[in-house]
Amino acid sequence: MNTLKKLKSIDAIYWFVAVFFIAALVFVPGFANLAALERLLSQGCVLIILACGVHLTVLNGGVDFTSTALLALTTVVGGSIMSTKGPLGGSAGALILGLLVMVLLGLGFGIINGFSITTFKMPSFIVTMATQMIVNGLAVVYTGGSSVTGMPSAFAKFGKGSIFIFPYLLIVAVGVALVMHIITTKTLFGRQLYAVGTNHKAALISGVSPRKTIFKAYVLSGVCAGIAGIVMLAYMQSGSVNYGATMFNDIMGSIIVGGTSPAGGRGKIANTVMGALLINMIDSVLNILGIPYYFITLIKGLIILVAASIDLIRMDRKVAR
Amino acid sequence: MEKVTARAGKTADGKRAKELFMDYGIYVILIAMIVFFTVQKPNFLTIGNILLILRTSSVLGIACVGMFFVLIVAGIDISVSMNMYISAVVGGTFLNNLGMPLPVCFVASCLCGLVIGSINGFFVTKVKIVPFIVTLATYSVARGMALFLTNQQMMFLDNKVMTLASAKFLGISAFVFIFLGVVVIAHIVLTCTQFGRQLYACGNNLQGANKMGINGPRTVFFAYMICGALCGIAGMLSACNLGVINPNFSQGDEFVVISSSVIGGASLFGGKGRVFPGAIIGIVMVQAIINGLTMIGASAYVYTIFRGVIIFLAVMVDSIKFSGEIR
Amino acid sequence: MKKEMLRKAFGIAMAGVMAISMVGCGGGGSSSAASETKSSAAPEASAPAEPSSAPSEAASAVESAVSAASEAGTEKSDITIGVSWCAIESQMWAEYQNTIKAECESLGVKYTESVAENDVQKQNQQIEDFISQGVDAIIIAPADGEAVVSAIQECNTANIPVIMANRAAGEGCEVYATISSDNKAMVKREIEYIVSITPEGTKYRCLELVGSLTDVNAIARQEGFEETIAEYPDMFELVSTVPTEWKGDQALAGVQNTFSADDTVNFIFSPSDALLPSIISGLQQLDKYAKVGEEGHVTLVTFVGAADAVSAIREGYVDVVSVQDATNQAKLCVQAAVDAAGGKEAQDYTDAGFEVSTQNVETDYADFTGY
Amino acid sequence: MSEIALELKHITKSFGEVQVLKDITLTLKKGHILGLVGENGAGKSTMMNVLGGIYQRNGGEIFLNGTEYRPASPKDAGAAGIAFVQQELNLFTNLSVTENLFITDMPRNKLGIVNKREMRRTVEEKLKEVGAEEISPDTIIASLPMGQRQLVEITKSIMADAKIIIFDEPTTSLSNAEKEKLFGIINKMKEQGKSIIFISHILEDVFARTDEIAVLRDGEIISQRKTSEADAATIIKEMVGRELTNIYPTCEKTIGEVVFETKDICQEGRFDKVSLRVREGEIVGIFGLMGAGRTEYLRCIFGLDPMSSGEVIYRGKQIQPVEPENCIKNGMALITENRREEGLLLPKTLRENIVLSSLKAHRKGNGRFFMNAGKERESTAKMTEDLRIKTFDPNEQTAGTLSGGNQQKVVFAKWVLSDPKVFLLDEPTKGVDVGAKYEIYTIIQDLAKQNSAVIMVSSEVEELMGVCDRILVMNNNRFTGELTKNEDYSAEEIMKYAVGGAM
Repeated sequence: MNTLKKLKSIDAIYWFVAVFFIAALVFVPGFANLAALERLLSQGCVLIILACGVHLTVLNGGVDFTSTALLALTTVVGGSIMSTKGPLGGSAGALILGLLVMVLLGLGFGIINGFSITTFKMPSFIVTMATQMIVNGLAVVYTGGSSVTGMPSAFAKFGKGSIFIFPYLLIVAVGVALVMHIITTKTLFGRQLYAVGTNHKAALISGVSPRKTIFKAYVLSGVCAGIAGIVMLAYMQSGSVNYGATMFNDIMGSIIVGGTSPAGGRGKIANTVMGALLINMIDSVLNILGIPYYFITLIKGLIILVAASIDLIRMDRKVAR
Repeated sequence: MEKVTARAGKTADGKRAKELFMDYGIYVILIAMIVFFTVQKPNFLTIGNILLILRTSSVLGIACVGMFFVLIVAGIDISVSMNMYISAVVGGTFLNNLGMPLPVCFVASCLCGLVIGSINGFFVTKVKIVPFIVTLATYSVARGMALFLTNQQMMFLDNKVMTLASAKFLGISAFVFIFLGVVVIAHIVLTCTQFGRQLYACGNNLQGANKMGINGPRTVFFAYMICGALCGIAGMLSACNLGVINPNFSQGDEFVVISSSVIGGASLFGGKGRVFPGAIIGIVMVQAIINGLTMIGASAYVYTIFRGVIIFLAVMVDSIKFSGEIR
Repeated sequence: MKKEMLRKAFGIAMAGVMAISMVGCGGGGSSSAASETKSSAAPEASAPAEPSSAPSEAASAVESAVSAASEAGTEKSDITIGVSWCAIESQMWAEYQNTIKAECESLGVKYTESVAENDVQKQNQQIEDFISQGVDAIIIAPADGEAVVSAIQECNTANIPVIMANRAAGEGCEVYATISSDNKAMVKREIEYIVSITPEGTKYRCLELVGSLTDVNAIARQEGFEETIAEYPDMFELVSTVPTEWKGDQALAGVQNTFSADDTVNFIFSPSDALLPSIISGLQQLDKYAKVGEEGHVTLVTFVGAADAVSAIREGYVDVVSVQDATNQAKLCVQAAVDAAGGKEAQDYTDAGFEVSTQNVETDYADFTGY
Repeated sequence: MSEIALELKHITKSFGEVQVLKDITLTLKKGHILGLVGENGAGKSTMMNVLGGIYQRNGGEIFLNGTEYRPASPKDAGAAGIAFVQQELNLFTNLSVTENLFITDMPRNKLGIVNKREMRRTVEEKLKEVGAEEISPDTIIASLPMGQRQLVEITKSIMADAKIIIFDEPTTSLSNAEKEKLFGIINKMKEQGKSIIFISHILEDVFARTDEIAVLRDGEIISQRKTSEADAATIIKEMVGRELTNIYPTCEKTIGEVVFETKDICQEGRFDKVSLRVREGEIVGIFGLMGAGRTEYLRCIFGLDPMSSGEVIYRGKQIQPVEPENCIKNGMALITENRREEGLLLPKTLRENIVLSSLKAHRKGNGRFFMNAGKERESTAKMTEDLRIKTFDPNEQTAGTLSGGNQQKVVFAKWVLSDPKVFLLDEPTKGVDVGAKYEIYTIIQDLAKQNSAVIMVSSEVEELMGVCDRILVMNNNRFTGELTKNEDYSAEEIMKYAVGGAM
């Protein structure tokens, strides 16, 4: 009885991931080998990091469109700095500078977003949409549209290497997710974030400043986008203004499938990570099965709908509003 | 929230000026933009060019009108672009494969859009999922369906669509008349019918509306349905305009439509916005940016940045006076 | 063949089962909302199964043809080729796709594909998924040659031969064969060709449409055009450069806006035939759509070689199109892939392409209809 | 006049397993005013919603003028001649008065175009009928003050020419003058032969204005009797099911020096140099009619609304800047009148609610970032026990599932935990049932006993007289009178200051 209760309290997303994974192992030819699993894991890293960042903004009922565009900007700027073809010739210093610049770019645009949203009270939807255009435009201006290549070999090793079947990149992604998990669950800021997301006014009157909290959420989301840029650059070994163009739906999908409420105030980072893995796995498995991509798009759309419906039903049962 | 009665003296004047600026800030930006472009290229401000901008605006303008309905009930519809795509494909199929006359094709795509809109409305009102998520999902679904129907290839439309695209009355494109017609009808529906006023009521306070005996869910449902139907018309119109439906048809247009609507005075928080002149101002402003940049021969690279900055500024001016919750 | 069908059916079924199981898990209670959603979500979830039955039927039809061919005596029946498309957004790619499919069929080779919607990251993933799928050779039509290097390296590790279709890969990886055409060089040659057939003293005031600024091929064509016209400053003057994101409506607006600003524009460069219908629509609306040599003709120069472009040339409306021989490229790709899978050497091939113009269409290319 | 307008017989209604209405049997005579009293959660709103067609009853019968009545929607109820005046105003602030009044029933032509002129004419008539002719039919609701909005709400109920009108706590947000006006209107309606159900927490009103009183407790009608035959003690007893000997707790405490002071508070268009001093351990009541500026004053000195000039001083130290976060840091606390909107995180657990304002004090060790979960649980347990919050597990139960009184206690717990020294209470017992009220008074007294300074705003004179050591009366955004406990407390005196006549 007790075990049953415990099993029931596990969030649905874990079951889906587990069931889907096992089913894929059994039924999908070519899926059940270590190399394939390693590829699967390395594919999911960028999505995990971005989803974690955007998750924070969704927690206070907002959204961050800029993060996908930042993926493009950071990879081309960072890539051009650390490239062996660049002015610094791919030295160790260039590498470090490149990484730093990428994170700072993310931070910078996070600050711009956060500032506009909290100071001018602009809806995040529009602000981040506008900054997305601007960031994408800047990336295009910076490169003229061409890709950036010639990553230093150390960086290439980092991008391709792995321990057993766990790519280094995954370790970065899990690290980011872990930090985000700790931030949301164990820290003062995390508690403030949930409070603001649940009831803006009550939080304000209880001495939690929504402005500061929301600002921090967007800054963190920006930083996550910067780190995601690094992982992307390492994974792809080239920077391109094209990155992230079609990723936003997957990011929102991960968050929603993970059971986060788009109205704010509720949702766990761990579930979002699971959501990202699930979305990634669906993509991969359907690809391997040779399903046309438009069906994959369609199926992902349906899964978002179904997941959101289920989430609402569960909430209805849990909390009598 | 409550209006503070202004005191006499200078502060009041300053305040009034500030309020005036905020109320008409969008127009200030619009005028500044027009002046800028006109100085750079005097033929920017000619009747011909203004009509051209109107014409270019008309397709997405119709979708904008639809978006107004949804925004008024405090919703949002991300799926507009893909709704346009699949409706255009359906309309195009009627035209090409079944050889139907053009009006029938318009009815077909309008119905297709209506169905997508109804699906959105169903999930928003019955299942009560946040509209952003519902429409994000239907975006994917509609896109998948459209790509499936076209087999991911270009779809050429029968040449007779050109007659509509080039049709002119009094030297003004038929498109402009269709757009203005839709705006006028929508304006009348929103301001002079009970349904229209109920839309505003639902956007202001949905629970209250339900208690008042307004069928809130049904009203909201209709808003999505109307938005869908208008997107269907916009999609087919766009297809007629281009003569072809590419696989990337209207991709990304949801952002143009939403930002134009917000610039035009609709609020993401619902209950606010006038289709006339809001929808026209909004979409014309966005299209005028592109027109102006092309006219002054700007570098291709600055287009998105410029557009982003203008949207940012326009919304900023509109938001400063906003006193609600930050989202 | 049965296995293939089973796989597809499984994929769809799995999605459906997932959707339903999600509902099942969530809706165990007695709340009315639960049953409401259950009934609503279930048909939604089963929706993909319906339309998908059509292509899988089609696929099975193809497969039965394949197996018939293999039974007829071709001995390469157990080879599977994976093709990773950047996108099937223009007629050229459609031709490419159809040819490869047909070629595979006639050679008795299994064909599987994925389309990346021009998203380089997605393409990388899809190529990697081909490795997991265990294909014998991969044909890549890259959205960005540089950006697929990482995935090709994976293929190298997995010992799967890679054939580049239409565009070359970046450095740092091993490619079995490259069947490519140089976009930039082709545009350059096309413009040179125009110069060669244009009488002295003609002044071209140009509108240049640019594809997506995030697409390397669009950039290559842009560079090719801009660099070449810079060499002939007496003949060409660039009035306006309009980004289109490969979208018809933006091309149309670009044409109209430019003519509104400057009525004297008499030259339009389109980076792809995919934009041509929209450009023509724009010109028709402006009453500028006239035949070559007629009063008010706007010189139209385009790229790719689609059927409608070629027929427009034949009718005399479009001046020049630079044609990539997609049919031939596709055939060579399949051949190279089969060779590679069979362990044979394959040859690189650069498709020089050719120009079809109003002047040579009836003489040199009378049989050419485009695709 | 004994014809029966409405009769409810054995109505039952349950949600899931919870039976909210067990046995409602009630009769309403034509031309009578029936007062309905009961604690929060007794089932009043559910009963009204059943009558209004929002919920469908599970069992029992309703007769309207002798015929069976079974409304399927609010529209049916309206058509049957039943109208509601709700506790919360159901007005659409973005629409005009006219549009609000006609929202479901606009006169229109065949094309569906509404006839604005006809609507305006009707509205003008109806507004005159309720004595609100100063309101223009075209005004947007957002620009009307609260009292006028209530009048619009009442006008709404007479629009459909209803025969039965149900007033659900209509006076909570009204000033006394407005209240009088309302009762005038109600009496007029009665004279016109309309039947009225009047739901209220304020017993005085019920006794003064009704013909009959019905008491509702736990989904059952306990009694229905003529007002003339009822007395307050019995009614209260029936409401709570036990006798209350002393409604206001008293305690021994010492009142010290002045610790909290607001000096020359100015707010653009509202306050002009308003000052106030509170001593240690003192409970100061602020009475004022609606719109007198009481709530606004509290919000202003707490930094929720802009303050153009003035000083807020605690123990000689000026609090600067006046922002909620900083005020809290300096030992201030504000309990707002609408706890659901501004006080609680409804879908969160009691623990999260209780530690919300003292999050920083619950960090780990000397660290800056991490929370100490153990300490949080400890504090929560202590608070739930101290304030007697009824919960099965404060770490699991969400605030939204609590009753009104318990919710308010959670709000108090939140502040008691963070140990502020200046409490600003805005209508702390609003919408709280009698039993819980007593407990809240006890909490307030305890705070004062622990040397806090308390400022309490209330609309109930009696409550202020029972709890406060000193009462300040506000009128037109100024303090117009001051009364000290036991010396010159008298309701008439307070009211005199409040209406501003005496000064």
